[in-house]
Formats: sequence, C-alpha cells, structure tokens
Amino acid sequence: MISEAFIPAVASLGSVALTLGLIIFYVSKKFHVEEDPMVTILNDTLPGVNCGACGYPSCGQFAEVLVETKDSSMTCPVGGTDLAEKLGDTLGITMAEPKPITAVVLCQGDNDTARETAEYLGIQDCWAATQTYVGPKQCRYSCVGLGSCIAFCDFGAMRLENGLIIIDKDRCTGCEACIPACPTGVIVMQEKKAERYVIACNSHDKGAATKKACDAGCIACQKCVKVCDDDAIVIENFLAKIIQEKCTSCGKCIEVCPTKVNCILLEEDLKEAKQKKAS
Amino acid sequence: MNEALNIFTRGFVKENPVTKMLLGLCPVLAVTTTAINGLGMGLATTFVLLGSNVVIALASKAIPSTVRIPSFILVIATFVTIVDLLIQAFSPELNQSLGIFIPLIVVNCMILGRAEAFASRNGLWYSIIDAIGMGLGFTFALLLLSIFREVLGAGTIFNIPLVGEDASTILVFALPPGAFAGLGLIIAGLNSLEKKMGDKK
Amino acid sequence: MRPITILTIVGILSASLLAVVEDLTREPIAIAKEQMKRKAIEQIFPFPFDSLRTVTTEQTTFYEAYNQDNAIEGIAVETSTEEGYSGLIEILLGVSPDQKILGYKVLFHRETPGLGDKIDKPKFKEQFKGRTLENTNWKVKKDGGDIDELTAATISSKAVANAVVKGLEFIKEQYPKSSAE
Amino acid sequence: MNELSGLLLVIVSAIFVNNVVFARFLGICPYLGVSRKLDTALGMGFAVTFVMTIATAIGYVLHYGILVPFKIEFMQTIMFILVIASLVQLVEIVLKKVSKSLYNSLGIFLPLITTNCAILGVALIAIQEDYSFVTSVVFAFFSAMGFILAILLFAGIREKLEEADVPKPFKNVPIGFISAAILSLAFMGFSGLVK
Amino acid sequence: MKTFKTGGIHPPESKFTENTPVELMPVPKELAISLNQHLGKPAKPVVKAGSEVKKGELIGEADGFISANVHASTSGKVKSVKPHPHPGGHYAMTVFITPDGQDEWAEGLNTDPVDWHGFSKEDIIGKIKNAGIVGMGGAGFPTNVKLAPPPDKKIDTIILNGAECEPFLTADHRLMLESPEEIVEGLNIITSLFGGEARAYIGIESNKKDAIETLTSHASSKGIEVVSLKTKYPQGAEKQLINAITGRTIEPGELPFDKGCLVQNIATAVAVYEAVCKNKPLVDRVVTVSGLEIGKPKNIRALVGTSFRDISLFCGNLKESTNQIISGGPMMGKAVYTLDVPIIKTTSGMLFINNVGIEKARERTCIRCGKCVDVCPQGLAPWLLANVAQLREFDEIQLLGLANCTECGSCTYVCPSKRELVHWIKYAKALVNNRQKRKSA
Amino acid sequence: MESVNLKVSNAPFVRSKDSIESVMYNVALALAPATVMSVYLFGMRALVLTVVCILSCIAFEWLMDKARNKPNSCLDGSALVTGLLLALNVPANLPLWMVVTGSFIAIVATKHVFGGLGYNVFNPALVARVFLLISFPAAMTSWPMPAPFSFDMMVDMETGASPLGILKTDGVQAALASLSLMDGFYGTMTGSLGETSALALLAGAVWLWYKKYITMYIPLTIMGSVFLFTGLFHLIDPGTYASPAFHMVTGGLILGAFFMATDMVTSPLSIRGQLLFGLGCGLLTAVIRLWGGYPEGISFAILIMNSFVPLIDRWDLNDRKAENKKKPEKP
Ligand SMILES: Cc1cc2nc3c(=O)[nH]c(=O)nc-3n(C[C@H](O)[C@H](O)[C@H](O)COP(=O)(O)O)c2cc1C
Ligand SMILES: Cc1cc2nc3c(=O)[nH]c(=O)nc-3n(C[C@H](O)[C@H](O)[C@H](O)COP(=O)(O)O)c2cc1C
Ligand SMILES: Cc1cc2nc3c(=O)[nH]c(=O)nc-3n(C[C@H](O)[C@H](O)[C@H](O)COP(=O)(O)O)c2cc1C
Ligand SMILES: Cc1cc2nc3c(=O)[nH]c(=O)nc-3n(C[C@H](O)[C@H](O)[C@H](O)CO)c2cc1C
Ligand code: SF4
Ligand code: SF4
Ligand code: SF4
Ligand code: SF4
Ligand code: FES
Repeated sequence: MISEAFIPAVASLGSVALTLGLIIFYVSKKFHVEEDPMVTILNDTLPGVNCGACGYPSCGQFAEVLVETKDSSMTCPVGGTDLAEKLGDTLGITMAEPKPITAVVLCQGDNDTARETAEYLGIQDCWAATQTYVGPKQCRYSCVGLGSCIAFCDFGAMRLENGLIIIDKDRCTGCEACIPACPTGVIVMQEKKAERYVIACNSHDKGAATKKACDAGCIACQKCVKVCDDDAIVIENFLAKIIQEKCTSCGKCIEVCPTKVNCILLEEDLKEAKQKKAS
Repeated sequence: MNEALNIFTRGFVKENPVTKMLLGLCPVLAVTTTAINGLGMGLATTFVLLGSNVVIALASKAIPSTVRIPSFILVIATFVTIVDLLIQAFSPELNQSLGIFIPLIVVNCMILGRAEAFASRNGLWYSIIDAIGMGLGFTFALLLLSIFREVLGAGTIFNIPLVGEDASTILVFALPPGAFAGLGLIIAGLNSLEKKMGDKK
Repeated sequence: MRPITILTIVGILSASLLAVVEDLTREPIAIAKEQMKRKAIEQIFPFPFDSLRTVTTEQTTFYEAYNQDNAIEGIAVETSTEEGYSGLIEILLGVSPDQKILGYKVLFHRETPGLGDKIDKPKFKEQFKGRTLENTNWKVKKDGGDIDELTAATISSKAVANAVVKGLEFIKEQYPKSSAE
Repeated sequence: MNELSGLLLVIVSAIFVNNVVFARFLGICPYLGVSRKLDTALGMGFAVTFVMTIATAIGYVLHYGILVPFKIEFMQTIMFILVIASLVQLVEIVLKKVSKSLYNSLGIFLPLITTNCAILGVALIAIQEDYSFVTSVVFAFFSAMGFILAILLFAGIREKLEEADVPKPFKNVPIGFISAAILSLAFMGFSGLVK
Repeated sequence: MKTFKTGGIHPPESKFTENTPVELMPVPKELAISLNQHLGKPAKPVVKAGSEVKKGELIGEADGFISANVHASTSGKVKSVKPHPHPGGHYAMTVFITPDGQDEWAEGLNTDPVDWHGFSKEDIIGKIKNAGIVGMGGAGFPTNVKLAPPPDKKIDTIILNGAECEPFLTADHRLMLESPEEIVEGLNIITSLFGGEARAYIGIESNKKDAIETLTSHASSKGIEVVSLKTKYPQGAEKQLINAITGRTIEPGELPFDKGCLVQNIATAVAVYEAVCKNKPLVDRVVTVSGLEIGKPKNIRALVGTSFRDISLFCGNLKESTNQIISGGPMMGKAVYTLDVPIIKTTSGMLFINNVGIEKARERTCIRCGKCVDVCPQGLAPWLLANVAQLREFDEIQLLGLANCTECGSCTYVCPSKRELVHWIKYAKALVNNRQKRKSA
Repeated sequence: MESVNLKVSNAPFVRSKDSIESVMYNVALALAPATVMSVYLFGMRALVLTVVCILSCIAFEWLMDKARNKPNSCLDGSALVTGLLLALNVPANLPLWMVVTGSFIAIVATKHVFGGLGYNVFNPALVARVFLLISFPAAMTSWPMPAPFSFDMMVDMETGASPLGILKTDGVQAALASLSLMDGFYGTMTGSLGETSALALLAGAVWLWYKKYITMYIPLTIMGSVFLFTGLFHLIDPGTYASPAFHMVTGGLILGAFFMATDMVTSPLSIRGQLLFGLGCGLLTAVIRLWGGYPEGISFAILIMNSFVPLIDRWDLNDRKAENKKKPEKP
C-alpha cells in the first residue's frame, strides 16, 4: 500500500520542517526581545477611542504608562468605574474611580431667546463666524450655534437644536474634546449628578445689556443669591455662579429667577422650565 | 442551539468574509467569470475550511505558540493539496479553469483567520458550524459576483445562454475591471440594503 | 525543543497523508487527463468512435480514432500559428480519412474577447466543414479567397485558416495514400 | 542579447501587462487593506518585495532540488507555504531585534504577508512558466515592483478620496473597488505589449 | 513702470470719487472713540464718565511697548466708557464724548508749523509717540515703534505707499493731490531719522497720473524718487511694494527692516509732519465714502470716533437696497453689522453696496483650475490651504505657509468655484492661534 | 434707514465674473468647430449621436443630484462638456444604446460615485470611452467612411479601419497609402467624430489658450514627446515605424492632448506636475501605439496618468512643506 512517493515525501517535508523549526528556534532565542504582555492586555481592555481625556495622546500610551508606574490615581473617564475595576484587577492594585463628569453648555440663548445681529453668510462654522464679527447672536458670550463642536465629540453626545447646542448627558463621557473646539468657551465640565443646578449663562455684560441681547440671560439681579440658604451662589462680573460643593439642590433659586430659565441643567427640567415660562 | 444558529448565519451578511471582512479576495475576483467556477471555488474553499477547522479545533492545545502559524499553515496546505488532487481526478474541467487559484486557497486569509480566531479557541462542534457558515457565506458571495459577471459579461448563466450568439454583451464584466467593479457594486448595494433594514428597525 | 518536535511531527503527518492521497488519486488523474483529451476529440468528430491512438511526432501530436472494426474513422491533429492578433493560436483539427475537415476546436488563444475570440464560435467554424486542401482557396474573402472573415477580426480569421492549412498539410504528409484516393 | 531582451519582456510583463494586482488578481487583500495611507502602502510594498524575491528563489531551489528529483511535485504547495511562513517569521524576529525603527515601520505588515497570495502565487507562476533561476528571481522582483506601483497609485487615490464627497454607500471599500476597476481598465491599454 | 514678481489681479477700479475734493465733515452729536485703534494692546482709559475734555487731550494711554495713545477728537464731556462695537467686528472699550460744539484744541496743540530740522531723533520719535500715530495704511502698527528699529538693522530704503490699489478707495489719492508739501515734509522727517544714506521713494499706481505729476514736481529737488507702479492689486501691500521698487523679497518670517526697508502710508507721513511740526495728535483722517448704495459718494475728513451712521447721513444717506456696509476697501475690508460702529485711525474707506453675489454664492467644489495659485502674490497654494483648513489639519497647514498669507483676497476674487479661500485661511489662522495659546497656557 | 437688512460675509466683497459655468461653456464653444466638422463629415447621424450623448449626460447628472440630495448642477456645463467629448470620441455609427451606456459610465460611475464635479480622479469621458472600447470592440473599431454632406442615418454605412488601425494590422506602407497628411490635417479620414480634423480642434484649442482657460504645458509636452519618441524609431527603422508627422495627425492625439488631458479636475496643478503628466501621457501613448495591442493609446495613457495625479500632488505638497520647514518662522 505504501507508494513510492511516500518515503521521499515524508522525509523531505519532515526534514524541511525540522530545519526551519531549528532555525526559527535558534534565531528566536538569539534575537529575543523582552516585551511586557501586560500592555497588550490593558490596551485591549481600554475603550480604544484615543480621545485623550486621560491626559495621554492614546489609549496605548495610557496603558504603557500605567504598566510602568502602576499609578493608581490614573483614570480613564470614558471607561468609568467598571473599567477602573477591571484595570485594577489586571494589575492587582486598586484604581481610583474617575468622577463621572459631563459637559455643560452655559447658554440658553436659542433662536427664540437670543436676539440676532446681521445675517451671517460666511463659512458656517462657529470659529469662522466669531473670527468675522461678534457672531450671529448679539450676545458675544453665547453659543454661536453653528455646531463646530459636534464633530469633535467621539460619542455622538452633541446636537444642535434651534440654534443651541444640547448635550446628551447619558452619552457624554466627559472627555473634554469639545472644550477647545468652542470659540466662545461656553462649554464647561461639571460633575455628573442626578440633580444639579447651574447658571446656564455665560454673559458678563451688565444686566441691561444682557437683557437687550437675550431673554434667557443672567441679569445679575442678586435675587438668587439672597434666596439661597446655603450661600452657594455668588455673582462675579455680572454673572451668577453656583458653587457646586455648597449647592444642596433645593431649587429655590429657580423659583425667584426673573428670567426663569437660567438655572437648569437636567434636560427634562429644561423643557419643564420652558413650559413654565411660557405659561 | 441558538448560539450555533447564530454562528452559522453570521457568515452570510453580518460577518460575510468577502463583503464585510474583505478576506480571500483574490479567488473571489479571479475565478468569478462564470457561476460554475464561482460555485466550484466556493465549495472547494469550504471543504478546506471545514477540514482545517476540525483538525485545528482538535489539535490546537498541543501546538506551542511559537510554531502555531507554520503548523496551522501546514494543516491547511495539506487539505488544499488534497482538494487539488481530488479536483484534478474528478473534475478536470474545473481544474483547468480554476488553475493556480486552487493551490492559492492555502493563503486565503479567511482560512488562517478562522483557524486563529475561532477554531483554536472553540470546541469541535462550534468550529464545524463556523466553518460551514463561513464557507457558505464565502460561496454565496462568490456566486453572487459570478452570476452578475456571467450574465452581463457573457450573456449566460451557468453556461446556459440568455441571449443570442450575436448579441453584444458588456464584455468588461468578464474581464478584470468587471470583477473589481462588480464586487464594489455588490458591497455598496449590501451597505445600503443593510442601512435600509436598520432604518426600518 | 518541543516546538520543533511538534512542527516536525505535523510536517510528517501531513506528508504521509498527502502521499497516501496522491497514491490514491494518481490513477484517476491520469484517466481524467486522458478523458479530457478524448472529450475534446469527441467534440470535433460528429460520430462516436471506439478507440484512440496517440501518435507523437517531432512536430506535433495527432490522434487516430478507430471504430469497432479497427478501421480509421478520423484523425485529429494539434496545429498552431503565431499569426493571431495577439500571437499564438492552437487548434485541434479533425479530418476524415479522406482528408476532409470534420471540425476543429480552439485549444488556446489570446485574441480580443468580442472580436477575435469568435474563431471558437460555431458560426465561424461551420464554414470549414468538408473543405480540403485542394477544394478551397485558403484566403479570406477580402483577399479573394473562400473563407468568410469575421468582421473586424480579419487577422484572427487568417490565422485560423493558416493553422488549418498547416494541419492539413501535415496530415497529407503522414497519410499520402489516403488523399490520393 | 536575446537573453537580455527576454528579461526585458519579463520585466515589462510583470510590471505592466500582467500586473499582479490588476491582471493576475494576486495580493488583493493587502492591496485593499493597507492602502489607506501612502506611507503604510509603501512599507507594505517593500516588505512584499523582500519576501517575494527570496521566497521565489528558495522555492526554485526546493522545486528543482527536491521535488522534481523525488517526483513529489504534488508537495509543491505545502513546501512553498512552509518556507514562506517560516521566512516571514524569521524576518520578523530578526527585524525586531536588529532595527526597531524598521520593525515599527514594516513589522505590522509582516504577518499579513504570510497570507498574501501574491507571494505564493508568484513563486508558483515562476515554476509554471519554466523560468530559469535568474529569470524567476527577476520576475519575482519586478512582480513586486508591479505590486508597489499598483498599491502606491491606489493609496494616492484613496488619500485623495478621503476628502471627497463620496455617496454614503460607496464610502471606503466600494469606491476603492471602483477605483481599482478603473485602474485595471486603464492598465488594459498595455495588453498586447508582450505577445 | 515697476511691479512685483508673482501673481496679482486687476479687479474693476471703480474709483468714483477720484475727482471729488476732500470735504470737511462737521462735528457729530456724539463720538465713540475706541481705545483699540491700533495693533497691539488697547490703550488704558485715563478719563471717566463726566470728565471734561479738550480737543487733542489724552483720553487713552499707550499700554505697553506696542500700543498707542488715543486723544479726544473734539472738546466736550465724557459720557461713558464701555465696550462698544468696533469696525473690526468685535467689542472694544470705547470712550463716548458728547461734543460741546466748540471743537476747541487743548493748550499747545495744533500750533503754527515750526521748523523740525533742529529736533533730535528722540524728540521726533517722542512727538510721534505722544501724538498716537499709527500706520494709516490699514494695519495700524504704532509708527514710533516702526521708526525705531533695532540698532543692528540698517534701513537704507524708505518707501511711501501711495499705491492705493484697492478698488473704490481714493483717500490717499486726494491727499496726494491736496497736501503734497506735507507728504514730502513728512517723508523728509522720516528719512532724517536714518542718516544721510537712506533713499526715499514714493510708489504710486499708474492710474493716478495727476498724483504722480504733483508729487514729482514737489519732490524733484529733495532726493525723493517718485515711482510709477503698474496698476495691479495688491501693489500697495508692503511685501509686494518693496519687491516692485527695490527688487528685494521679504522672505517668510522676515520683517521689512530685515531687508533694510521701511514702508509708510501717505497719510501716515502727513500725520508725522503734523505731529512733529504742529504738535497735532492724530484725531481725524480722510475717508472715502463710496459704493453704489450711498447717496453722494465723497472723500471726507472726519473725526476719529464718528459713527458710520453719521457719515452715511452726511453723504446723502444710504439706499434701502444696501445689504452690506464695508469698513475699508472691497478686497481687505470688513463687513460691519451695525451702523453704530465708529471710524478709527485706520479706516480709509467705507462702502455701501448691494452685494447680490453673496445671496446666491455658495461655495462649490474646487475644480483644480489653479487660478488661485497663479494670482497669489505670496506664491502659496490657496486651494490646498483651504482644503487642509477644512479638514482641520492644523499642523499640516502651518507647514504649507499659512503664516505667509497676507490675506489679500486675490485668490477668492478669481476662484470660479466661488470658494471662500481667504476666509478658510483666516479661519485656520484663528484656530492655530487658539491652539498655540492653549498650549502655552 | 434702520430697515436695511445687513449681511455679514468675508472679504473680498467683489468677485471675478469667472465661474464654473463660464469655464465649461467656453470649452464647449471651443469644441464647436470640431463638432461642426464632424457633422459635415459624417452627416446627420453624427448630430443625432452628439445630441443624445449630451442630453443623456445631463439627464444622468440631474438624476444623480436628485439621488444624492445635492443642489441641482446639471446645467453647470460640466456634464455638457463630458457628453460632447464622449460623443467626439466614438465612431459615428455607434448604436445609441451604447452611447447612453457610455454616458452612464461617465457621469454616474466615474463622476458622482467619486463625489461629483471636482472630486473625480479619472476623466469621465475617457473612462466611458475605454469602457465602450473594451466592452464593444467590434462596434468601437469599425469606423464609417467620411461622406461629406450625407444626411442618411448610416444604417449600412461602409466602414473601414482607422489609419492607426491599418498601421497596426497592415504595416506602414498600407497606412501611408490610406491617407495623405493633408487629409489628416483637414480631417477627411476615418475615425471617431472629433478626432479627424486637426485643424478644427487646434482652432478651438488656441482660442481656449488665448482666453487662459487652458495652459499649453500639458498639450505641448504630449505632442512633443510623441513626436520625439515616434521620430526616434522612425529614424531607426522607417520600414516598421511610421513617421512622427503621421502620428501627429492621426487618431485622438490632438483631441486628447488639448481637450482631455487638460481637464483640470484630473490633471496636476503645478507646472512641473503638468510637464511630468504630459511627458507620461506622451510616452505611454507612443509605446502603446508602437508595440501595444491597441492601435491608439492616448485614452489609456491619460487614464493611467490620471491615477498618478494624487502622487504628483503629494510630491508638490511635500516640497512646499519642506520649503517652509527650511525657513524657520520668526515670532
Ligand atoms: C481593441 C482591438 C482589438 C482587436 N482585436 C482583434 C482580434 O482579436 N482579431 C483581429 O483579427 N483583429 C483585431 N483587431 C484589429 C482590427 O479589428 C482590425 O481592423 C481588423 O482585424 C482588420 O480589419 P477588418 O477585419 O475590418 O478588415 C483589434 C483591434 C482593436 C482596436
Ligand atoms: C508683531 C509685529 C511686530 C512688528 N514689529 C515691527 C518692527 O519692529 N518694526 C517695523 O518696522 N515693523 C514692524 N511690524 C510691522 C509690519 O512690518 C507691518 O508694517 C505692519 O504689520 C503693517 O503692515 P500691513 O499693513 O502690510 O499689514 C510688526 C508687525 C507685527 C504684526
Ligand atoms: C493686500 C494689501 C494691500 C494693501 N494695500 C495698501 C494700499 O493700497 N495703500 C497703503 O497705504 N497700504 C496698503 N497696505 C498696507 C501696507 O502693506 C503697509 O502696511 C502700509 O503701507 C504700511 O504703512 P503704515 O504703517 O503707514 O500704514 C496693504 C496691505 C495689504 C496686505
Ligand atoms: C479644459 C477642460 C477640459 C475638459 N476635459 C474633459 C474631459 O476630457 N472629459 C470630461 O469628462 N470632462 C472634461 N471637462 C469637463 C469637467 O472638467 C469634467 O466634467 C469633470 O472632470 C467632472 O468632474 C473639461 C473641462 C475643461 C475646462
Ligand atoms: S458650543 Fe461653542 S462650538 Fe458648539 S455650537 Fe456653541 S459656540 Fe459653536
Ligand atoms: S445672555 Fe447668556 S443665555 Fe443669553 S445668549 Fe448670552 S450667554 Fe447665552
Ligand atoms: S489671500 Fe493669501 S493665499 Fe490668497 S492670494 Fe492673497 S496671499 Fe495668497
Ligand atoms: S481658483 Fe478655486 S477652483 Fe481654481 S484651483 Fe483655486 S480654489 Fe480651486
Ligand atoms: S486572497 Fe489574495 S491576498 Fe488575500
């Protein structure tokens, strides 16, 4: 049954395989390069979006540094608590948990509330508009409303509605990519909380000027400062600001605010407040 | 069982080796001038995939990582050579038209990919299903493209004439450019189909 | 050392398996090759034949087809020309014992699809049936001959005619008697 | 002289007329996969050139030194691929140690080359066409040049298309195929150059 | 006739007002004097609401090395100091003055001319600095700084820029016809700062034949050469002007003094003369008011701080169909969004137009015609810059010579696809700047 | 006065009158002499073919704009030019359904799939022509004989090979016998609609050049390199290789060099790029004509060089960058 080709076939392939095996074995010993497999493992665990929120240019870099330093205070905001746990498990240390933060747009000046300047016909981009003049809205602190920031969000958390950017808190990972994208600096980062109050206005104009430019702006009337039992509101440069550490989310400030809509963050609340104002 | 069904079906559209993962493209483009060729190539590849998946699922534990790739390749090459010999023996016409692309099944990255990514990590049963699913998905893509090209380029389907001998067919589709264009169109078509389906859901 | 052993073992196993399969398929492959040839010849002969004899000469290979009574029914000869539009054209030419053409089959060509490749289409091939070296002016109609050229592929048509003539001449050399009859 | 002009024909044929990608359909996966950026495309091209030339040379020696004398030509595929796979692995190991920078630029392509059918294909074609040793090596090298030409042109086009307003369903891969189709259409102009 | 080497265009000249003598505009009811009328840091206000001021009195003090003094343009009472729209498009701190109607100069200012030949260099520069003189050709670079280059830079060529290459504008043209003596004296003062070797030129485009003649006759005896320049935009741009007259090329990253040159606008020369010889601060300037939508196009001499509204009323009011008002020329100017903006020291023109083009112009895709490359005087590839800006690849765009673009607008002018090329370039500059700021912060 | 509605945009506020439309319609106008000549030579059928080709191109353009939700651009003239050039590139007796197929390939598969005007990498009319040539070689290579002032529709027109076809199949003598150079220059020879009359084409090209819509870098390098290359081989062996003058006036060389290689969308922007592009087109054309399977090579040559354009652009870009890197920027 054994054919005449059997012996040469087996012998030749066997010997070629053996030779090559030997060579590879020898060479891989001789040219061995040490590499930390941990980096690869961590890299696989990380989200891989390279957003830079951790302070490193890429997830890979983050992994490398983390393996090297085993610095438990390094955090990846995007991955959140789950990821911190996983990373900690892999490395055998307890990682600090990133505080969940979210972007907040400090402006309520949409197409209905903010008054217009001259019509803008240049390149439809917030930077291009502000580089040309104050922008299509009279308030020069406002969200310009041309949506330049949207493209910078890797998580699809931003959308433009009626000339104003809305941030979807559930999607926002706090990666901060949108902040440098905005020419008026109207986006800030805040801790994610179930209920949170923020003065959503960015205008440092005096009250009268603000009022002239926008129905929703903070006119620095001091009412909220007076009503707040926790001293959580201060007025700086004609703009009220809530000190998050002190704020107990009592909601009194909303009640007294004459422009009614400028203290809200939760999106549902925002709609409610608008209805309230309308009624 | 559900899991098995899932493994089996994903090779067709969602993870189709050709249109989605872009693996094993050379035979796809080269041999799809007629539907029969496409079918033959698809089935031959499926056979190799099945064989190698089975062997590798069984033997992967015994193979150390340094020589994993050469060993896998040896297994695959063995099956390819077997297929080659069988085709030569039992379908010499197919052998003639598939030509060099039969030995080249060895380097069809789909097969090594499956061996690496699936068979070496999963049990025998799932590996078999995966092989059949992927193989048929591959065959499906080949068939789609080859029918497209045969109808437009030669005016026949499975060698059965659709138009008269003198009618002008669009010859380009029988030639290399037609292969590229045809596959491009099919992928674009599947893309928009998928999007439409997604929109509906 | 384990990796090397394993690789070698895999190699040896593969080789053994292959050797066995090769052994098993050697016969069928040889038969299949023979059959391919026979099929090709069957295609150009309008009749069934019983056995086939292959003759290899210095210039080319030809085949004699015999019926049950061991009488020659047809001769098939491989002939070729370099004068196609894209060079080489190989055909298998079948003639009857009285050296009339029975038909031919194109074995190899690189002519333009849609133009020159029509030399393998029945419509063009039909006209060769029954022709002999003597009863035909082997030029294309354009040049005053008898062969209907393909539109826009005169060169391919001429080339085929040339190859056919070459084949016929060869057969005439091999079987000087039968043509004299 | 005749030898030389024969080689010249092999070269022209390998680069233009029977371009591995456009006419022979070999190495399409890396052609599509590694052609997003010019730099990486070039890296892939160099890696392919290196492996293709050496693999064809070794293949030639194996074929005429072992397979033919022992009448085991059916072992061709398995022998060749074993050689290619090992070769690739060797190159990778050595590169990693010897030149980190070269490894970084070429390294990621090397594993891909094992399953690049152009390598095996060219080695097999060289045997099929009965080329001499020198011709085989020249053929392999210039086939690789043909591959580089193809992948460079393609990468250039794809980089340009990044900026283009391509309809959604055609983005990326499909438009890549359409471009490849037009490229191979254009390369058909070379047909008949080598009879 | 001389001209610069690369690029350039020739848009329709539309100089409607070239034969209209300069008319003096009366003091308006209110003046809004911006404290940011120059390149560099805005001036610090030194008056408060309620202060009484005389004409020419300091109201804003130069704040830093590159900054300039600002003076009251008329006598009256300071109404308020607050941010106000600026012709640059943004807000700037602005001093509002309610004129008392006397238009009374403060003590010792605007005296009869004295001979400057005895003054020391420091004196002259000091007077120029005190007078708050800035480049009136457009950029508003403080003149005293420009006139005192680092000691290692030898200035051998001084050029007065009378090109006025922008369509519509005729302010410099009229000034050259009406005040040739002052111009020549101003130039002499400037030249004297650089010793005897410096050559002085006045470059004028060939479409202002009368100005060339007038100045030639006034300058002939004084070692000043009047150069006739081909009428081609942007002949008046500093780098192009230097190239046309001296053949030298200011390389990217260089300033004119690196090639021994100094360029000053015609009006700046007059201001220098007045500051040095008459002790007159820069409080007014000649402005061309033109365009098809203004009742009576004119050249006017107006006080710094006069609002666009007042000027439009003075010039026969604007038509209903006006849809754009431009501060400056049509090639480099800025569209203003309110008539409240005041003119500043660098406002050379004011156009009232009905730009039908902008209504329907939408950017189309580049057809790679290469026209923008042909006309770019700086030898850039505007289409590429715009493409890269659109892709937001700001590292890449800097390597393509972003900083060399003078924003002359020639590329946008010629583009058949109506692409906003300069705007994309400006956009990229804004973002690159911002990034650098963030990086250094 | 406050009722004025101000609009803010960016400088410059004046724009030149040039537009895509003006460029394209001028090209069409420049092609008018050749079109008229083709109708004179090939009669009504040529006119019908041209009209069908243009209309189908415009229709496909309209359809694609609709399908892609883009502003309507079917009348911007680029589809017109593409259609006209495609018509000038095919034989007068080509079946109309093939013509429409060609328009489809040009506008849909080569232009819009790549993103529309300005984004296409390959010359639409040429891709369509090559597609037709390879798909329908018989129809695309049997040229009707010129029959001045004939108004029939060419149902059974006498057809013949083009001079270059004869050169390829029957050699130099036959080719020269078939045509005098003057015929070639005036255009009374077989060929596609627009490639016959060198005179008419050159007239249009000179006008375009005078109006600065095209530059001469590309056409002249193409003509020059074909001339030199074919001339060299003619000198070596006049028996096998036709004279350069013959090559100049036959085939689509002039049409290709002056009207198709100059398509700005698909050619390089820099002068040196254009010279390189022209050289490449010229050499490839000559090589294909002298030794290739196809009698004419200009279409393939231009398409192949089209694919080099991104690389040439990249070369320019890198040089620009290198130049700027050399000069350190001062603050
Ligand atoms: C693209 C192309 C392909 C061609 N292919 C062939 C071919 O395969 N066979 C052939 O005889 N001639 C071929 N020719 C040559 C021409 O059709 C030539 O005109 C013809 O052979 C001689 O003309 P006639 O047949 O009309 O007399 C080809 C020409 C072209 C342009
Ligand atoms: C940051 C900066 C510093 C400058 N420094 C000097 C200087 O020291 N000396 C000088 O003569 N010009 C200086 N210039 C002025 C320029 O050379 C130029 O005259 C000015 O920007 C106005 O030019 P333009 O109107 O052509 O834009 C400086 C300009 C800038 C923007
Ligand atoms: C595109 C462009 C065009 C210019 N045209 C003029 C002009 O016509 N007249 C002029 O005086 N300055 C013009 N300038 C400004 C000059 O470059 C330069 O800043 C000025 O002449 C310097 O003088 P100054 O400092 O006295 O203003 C132009 C600048 C640019 C960038
Ligand atoms: C000088 C010039 C030459 C042109 N040549 C062609 C051409 O050869 N083929 C074509 O389809 N369009 C041509 N066009 C039209 C236009 O550029 C073409 O439709 C674009 O390639 C489509 O994006 C030309 C336009 C100009 C201005
Ligand atoms: S948040 Fe900032 S960037 Fe986003 S739309 Fe508003 S102004 Fe523009
Ligand atoms: S006033 Fe406040 S809320 Fe209104 S537009 Fe300005 S920043 Fe936005
Ligand atoms: S604006 Fe800038 S890029 Fe455009 S032409 Fe002028 S200098 Fe060149
Ligand atoms: S002028 Fe406009 S269309 Fe022409 S190349 Fe420049 S940007 Fe493109
Ligand atoms: S199948 Fe050829 S490279 Fe993947």
